[in-house]
Order: sequence, then structure tokens, then C-alpha cells
Amino acid sequence: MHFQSWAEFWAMGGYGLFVWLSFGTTYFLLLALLCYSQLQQKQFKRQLAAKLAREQRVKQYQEQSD
Amino acid sequence: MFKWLHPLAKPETVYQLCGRLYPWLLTAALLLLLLGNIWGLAFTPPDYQQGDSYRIIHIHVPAAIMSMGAYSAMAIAAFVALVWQVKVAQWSVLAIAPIGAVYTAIALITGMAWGKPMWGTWWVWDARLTSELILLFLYLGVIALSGAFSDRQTGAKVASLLAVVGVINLPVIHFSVEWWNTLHQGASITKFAKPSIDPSMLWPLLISILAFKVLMLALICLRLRTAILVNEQHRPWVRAMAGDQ
Amino acid sequence: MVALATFLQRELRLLARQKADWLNPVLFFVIVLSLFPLGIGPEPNLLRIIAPGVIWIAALLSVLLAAERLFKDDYRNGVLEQLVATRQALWPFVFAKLISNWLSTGLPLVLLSPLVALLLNVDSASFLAMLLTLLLGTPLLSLLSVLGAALTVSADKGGILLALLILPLYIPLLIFASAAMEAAAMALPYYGQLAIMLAMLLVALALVPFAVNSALKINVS
Amino acid sequence: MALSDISRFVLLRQYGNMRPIFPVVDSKRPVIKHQPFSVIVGQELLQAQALSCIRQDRVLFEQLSFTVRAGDILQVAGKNGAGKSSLLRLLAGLSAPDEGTLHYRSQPLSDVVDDYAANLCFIGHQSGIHEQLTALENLAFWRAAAGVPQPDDYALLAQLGLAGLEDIPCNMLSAGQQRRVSLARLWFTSCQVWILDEPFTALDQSAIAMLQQYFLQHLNRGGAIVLTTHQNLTLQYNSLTTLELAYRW
Repeated sequence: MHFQSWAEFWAMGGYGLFVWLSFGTTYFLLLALLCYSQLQQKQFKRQLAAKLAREQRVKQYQEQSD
Repeated sequence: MFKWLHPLAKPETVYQLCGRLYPWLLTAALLLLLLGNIWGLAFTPPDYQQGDSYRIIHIHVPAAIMSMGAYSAMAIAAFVALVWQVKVAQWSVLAIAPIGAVYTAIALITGMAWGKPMWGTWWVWDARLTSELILLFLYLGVIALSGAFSDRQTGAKVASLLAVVGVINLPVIHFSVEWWNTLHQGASITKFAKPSIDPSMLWPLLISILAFKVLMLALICLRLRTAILVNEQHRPWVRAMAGDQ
Repeated sequence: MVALATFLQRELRLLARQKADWLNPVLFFVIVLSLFPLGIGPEPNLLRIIAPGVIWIAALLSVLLAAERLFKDDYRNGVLEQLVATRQALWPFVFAKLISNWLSTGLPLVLLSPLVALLLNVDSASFLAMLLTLLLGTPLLSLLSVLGAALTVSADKGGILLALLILPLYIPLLIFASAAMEAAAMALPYYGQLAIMLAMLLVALALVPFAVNSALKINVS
Repeated sequence: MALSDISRFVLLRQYGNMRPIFPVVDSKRPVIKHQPFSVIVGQELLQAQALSCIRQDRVLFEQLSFTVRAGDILQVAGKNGAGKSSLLRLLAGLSAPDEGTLHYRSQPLSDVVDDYAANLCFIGHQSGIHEQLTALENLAFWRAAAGVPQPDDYALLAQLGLAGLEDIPCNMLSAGQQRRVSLARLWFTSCQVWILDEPFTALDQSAIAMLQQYFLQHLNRGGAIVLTTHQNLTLQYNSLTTLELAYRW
């Protein structure tokens, strides 16, 4: 461990703003990309399921009317 | 010659392969990132010139390296997509582009945050920063182009073509920007002294680079899976799977 | 060869009938150039310093403006689709478009350069450099903008998209062309820059037609 | 296996038996001379095997198989959005099928695509006519594209009922007249396979009759035609096949 205390660690030798700004934005962007990609997949799966259910209903309706 | 690659071109196989790899890759990436960054942030001595600000290197350099790595991966996929008409390759172009764009943005932002204490200004028209900015434009171009068509297939193909054109152009752009930069060497810019890096600093950096790389692979797996689903939604295997859930 | 001549004749005829297509970009070029002195002040020395960059940026934007409609008509009325179906007739068509695009947007800029030199106080040494860079650079501009137009023919939203695609590709040209003019202003040799521009032009001439060809094919598929 | 199980399209009518349409002189496949294209009577020109086409995530058709021989005319019918134009664009080599294969003269289309394109005249849904150009200029363009010299376009245009309209811009012509200019290409093309998307649109009865007569001529010299139309073909063709594409949700 290079730093003596937590305060020193957060201060980063006076460069705290820049270091934590960089790390913060990096983690934020990576996390956002990850969540967005995962959300996209979930959303599409939901859409597809809805579409299939819709087709099922159309089929049922057609069978009833036959 | 490419016989053994052929099953890989089958969307269903790729989908399953990506699904199997994704959790492992994601876990590995997160562990490596934590290890590399904590090591780099807390357990290495400060640079004798730049003090603690140099610790930004542990995300700046991996992001910059992998932003270019992502472009070459995207260009290779685009080339395969155009020459052999492999659909999975087309979709991976679109899967990679946003990842590359985010990495490039990270490299730019951290570069700026590092530049402020070192150069005294947020932005300098340094050759590397400028090249990176243009790289971001290229990524955004690919993303925008792929979304501009009502037919998804056309969008993917045209974006692949642009990616290939871009990769031919990248060296030219890089070379010209570097040359332009030496021509216009500003008075206030002091270039980094590049001391040979101490092994104690090198190890966490290498781990972080690896972490960014593995994270990219994980993200590609995740995004490619979505792309395969979207583009194959009429296929029986996708429908069967969606019906199960 | 016969096809190329006929196609070129057709393009020129269309340009003669749709004058706004090529006159507006040229007008745009002149207007942008006359706005700069109004924006930053009429100081002759200042104008001389910024002239190379300003001229080239105005040229880039006006060529971009002309590129937008390049293939639109032929796409809309099915000419493009039916040409792609013939396969071999697509090549002369692409070359005819390239040549007519340069004739209608690049050449007017070259011809206007004396006027521009007067407006921006460019001295005679830099004027020669400007003329040479425009002569070498505008064909390259045409090639890249035709490529951009071909990529986006069937896109729903053109306009700003085209700029996003093509402007990054213009950067090397912008750098070397304005560097050549700056060197000329300082009475330094600028053959190196011209040679690089020529090299870029030749490489683009060899590769861009292929890219345009496949872009058009993809867009009508 | 019922026909409808094999595929989703219905073969409505089939005139003739797809055999040689000429009195066969030689028992072996005779080669007809004096043709712009070499013809082996009854030769299989286009073979579609199990074609599938997916547009905008909708399956337009799948498992579609048919053969077009020299002398055949294939009418593709179906409702709007059933995939007629998409099928024609596949056959014209503009796009690739999502599944299935296309063969030209028994060779995979991708291997002989240049030969095929040189023997193909495709007129799509849009006319291929630039409105700012005159009829003559449009014809000159397509003639150069096809690589055929034609000395007298005036006579050709007059034959198509466009006398006196040769040198005014096409945006002054009516839709039917523009369609005639577009179809004039068929009179000078030396291609064997014609793929025509809605050729009768906007044409009047006399023009339709003339065009059908001309189709017959082309078939008789060994050509092949694939077309879409909502109209019934009034002329009795020996080898007409109608391919009805069902609209699928």
C-alpha cells in the first residue's frame, strides 16, 4: 500500500479531481454500455414474445371463425 | 480451406457459443479490471515527474489501445462480411462499433483529464488526441450510417463498406495528423518525457489492458447475441426459444 | 468507351438542365468566403494568414453540398436499379458521375480561385499554390463525395449523415492542401505536399470506383 | 403430399406442357439460327430451388421452386405486398435469396452472373426514365447501357405511338407515354430473358395488346419472360405459367 490513509488516497497527491474524474467517467460509460446492451436484449426478447402471442391470437381467432 | 470455420458462420451456433462464453468473459473482465486498477491506484509508487496524476494511465492507455483494436476487429469483420457475404460478420460490425466508440470516448476524456494537470489545458491538438478524435468520428459515422436505412440488411452492409474504407484511410489520417502536428508545434506544449516504465507500474497496466480486451469480448458476445436474435427473429429456432420463455 | 461517352453526355445535359444543382454550391463557396472577413475583421494580414484554411474548408463544404443529390434522381426513378442489373454498364456510369461531378463542382472552384485570391488578399506566390492544390485536390474531393453519396443513396435521412461520413475522410487533404499554401506564403518549397496530394489522388482513383460500385449495388439490393 | 404442403404458392393454370414450342426438326435439341441470342429450344434458363425471401422481418415466401425454359412466360401474381417485386429482384440478380439457390443454364447463378446479366433485360417497378431527359435521350442512354446501336429511334418511337413526342422532356409526357418510352428498350434489346415488373401499368388497351403481341414474338424466337401484372394476359400463350404468391402475415 502506497498511501498512508484514506484521505491521502482520495486526494491523490493533489490530483484527486482529475484521477477520480477519469475513473468515474470510465466506469460510468462502461457500465452504461453494459446495461444498455443487456436492456436491449431483454427488450427485444419481450417484443418477440409479444409478437408470437399476437400471432397465436390471430390463429385462434381464425380457427374460431372457420 | 475455410471449411472448419463454416459452422461458425451459422447464426445459431454463434448465438449459443456467445451465450456460453459471455458470463465467463464478463466475470474475468470485471475481476481483472478490479485487480489492475486497485493495484495501479493504490499499490504502485507515484511517478517522479507527474506524481499521482499518472495513475490515469491505467485506464487511458488500455482504452486507447483497445479503441484501435476494436476498429481493426470491426474492419476484419466488415471485410469478411463483404467478401464472403457472411451475415454473422455483418452483424458483428454493428455489435463492435458502439463498443469502439465508447472506448474511444473514454480515451479522449481521460486524455483530457490527464492533460489538464500536465499541460495546463483540457485540450491540445496533440497528434494522438486528434487521431483519436477522428477515430471517434469514424465510429459515429458507422453507427449513424447503419441506422439510416429502413432495411436493416442494407444498413449493415453499407456500414461494413464504410468500415473498410475507414481502415484504408486510418493510416493516412494518422500520418497526416502527426505530420501536421510537428509542423504546427505550439509553444506551450511540452511533450511527455517517456521514461522507460518501471516494472512495478507495468504489471498493473498490462492487467488493465487485458481487462479492457476481455471486457470488449464479453460486450461483443452480448451485443452479437442481440443482433442475431433481431435479424433471425423469423427463424424457427428463435421462435421456439422465445416461446419457451 | 461508347457507353462512357454517352453517359457523360447525359450527365452534362442534366447539369445544363438543372443548373441549381451545381450553381448553388458554387454560390455557397463564394458567400462563405465573403462571410469570413465580415466575421473576423478585414485586417489584410490576418486574412492572408487564415486564407488557406478558409478556402479549403469552404471548398469541402460546397462539394459536400453538391454531393447530396448526385444519385437521388437516378435512384428514385429506377435507373440505378436497372443499371446494376446490367452489371457491366454500371462502371461507365460511375466514371461518368465522377467526371461530371468534378466538372460541375471542382472545376468552378478552380476557375473562381483568382476572385477568391482577391477577396482574401492572397499574394501571387500563394495564389499559384492555391491554384495547384485546388487542381489536385478537387478531384479527390469529388471522388470522396461521390463515395459518400453512393453510400447514402437509399438512406432515409441524408443531409447531415453525409457530412458525418465524409468530413473525416477529407482531413488529410485539408491538412496537406493548406500546408502547401502556407509554405508558399512563407516562400518555402511545397512540392512535397503536392506530391503527397497527387499520391492520395492516385490511390483514391484506383480504389474509390470499386467502393462506389459496391455501395450502389448494396443500396439497390 | 399435397401441393399446398410443398409450398405456399398455388399453380393456377398451366397451358402447354413446357416442351419445345417450335416444330422440332431435329430430334436432338435444335439450335435456331438468325437469333440475337443462341437458343436451344426448351433449354432450362432459370431454375429456382427452394427460394426464401425475408423482408423487414416478414417471410414473403419460402420453399419456392420453379423453372423457366426458353419460350416460357411466367406470370407472377399475388396481392400487394405478397413479394412479387422482391421475387423479380431476386431473379434479376439484384439481391440474393435468404435461402435456396438460383441456377442459370444449369450453373449456379453466382458463377455465371456476368453471362446472365448480359442476357437479361430487367425493367423494374420504376420506369428507369429520367424526367428531365427526352424520350430520345433516355433511349440513347439505355442503348449505350445495353451496348446496342440502333440507327432509327424515331421510327421505333413512332411505332410505339410517340411520334412528335421524341424530343420533349419526359416530365411533359403522361404516365402511359413514359411507360412506353421505358418499354421501347424491349424493341432493341438482344437479351433472351426479360424480367418486367408491372409492364402494363398506365398503358391503354391498344398498347397492352401490342405489347402482348410482341411478347409472343419474343417467346416464339426462344426468349423467356417473367412478369408481374394484375391484369389477365388476354393472349393465349402456349407456355404460360401463373405463379400465385399468397400474402403471408
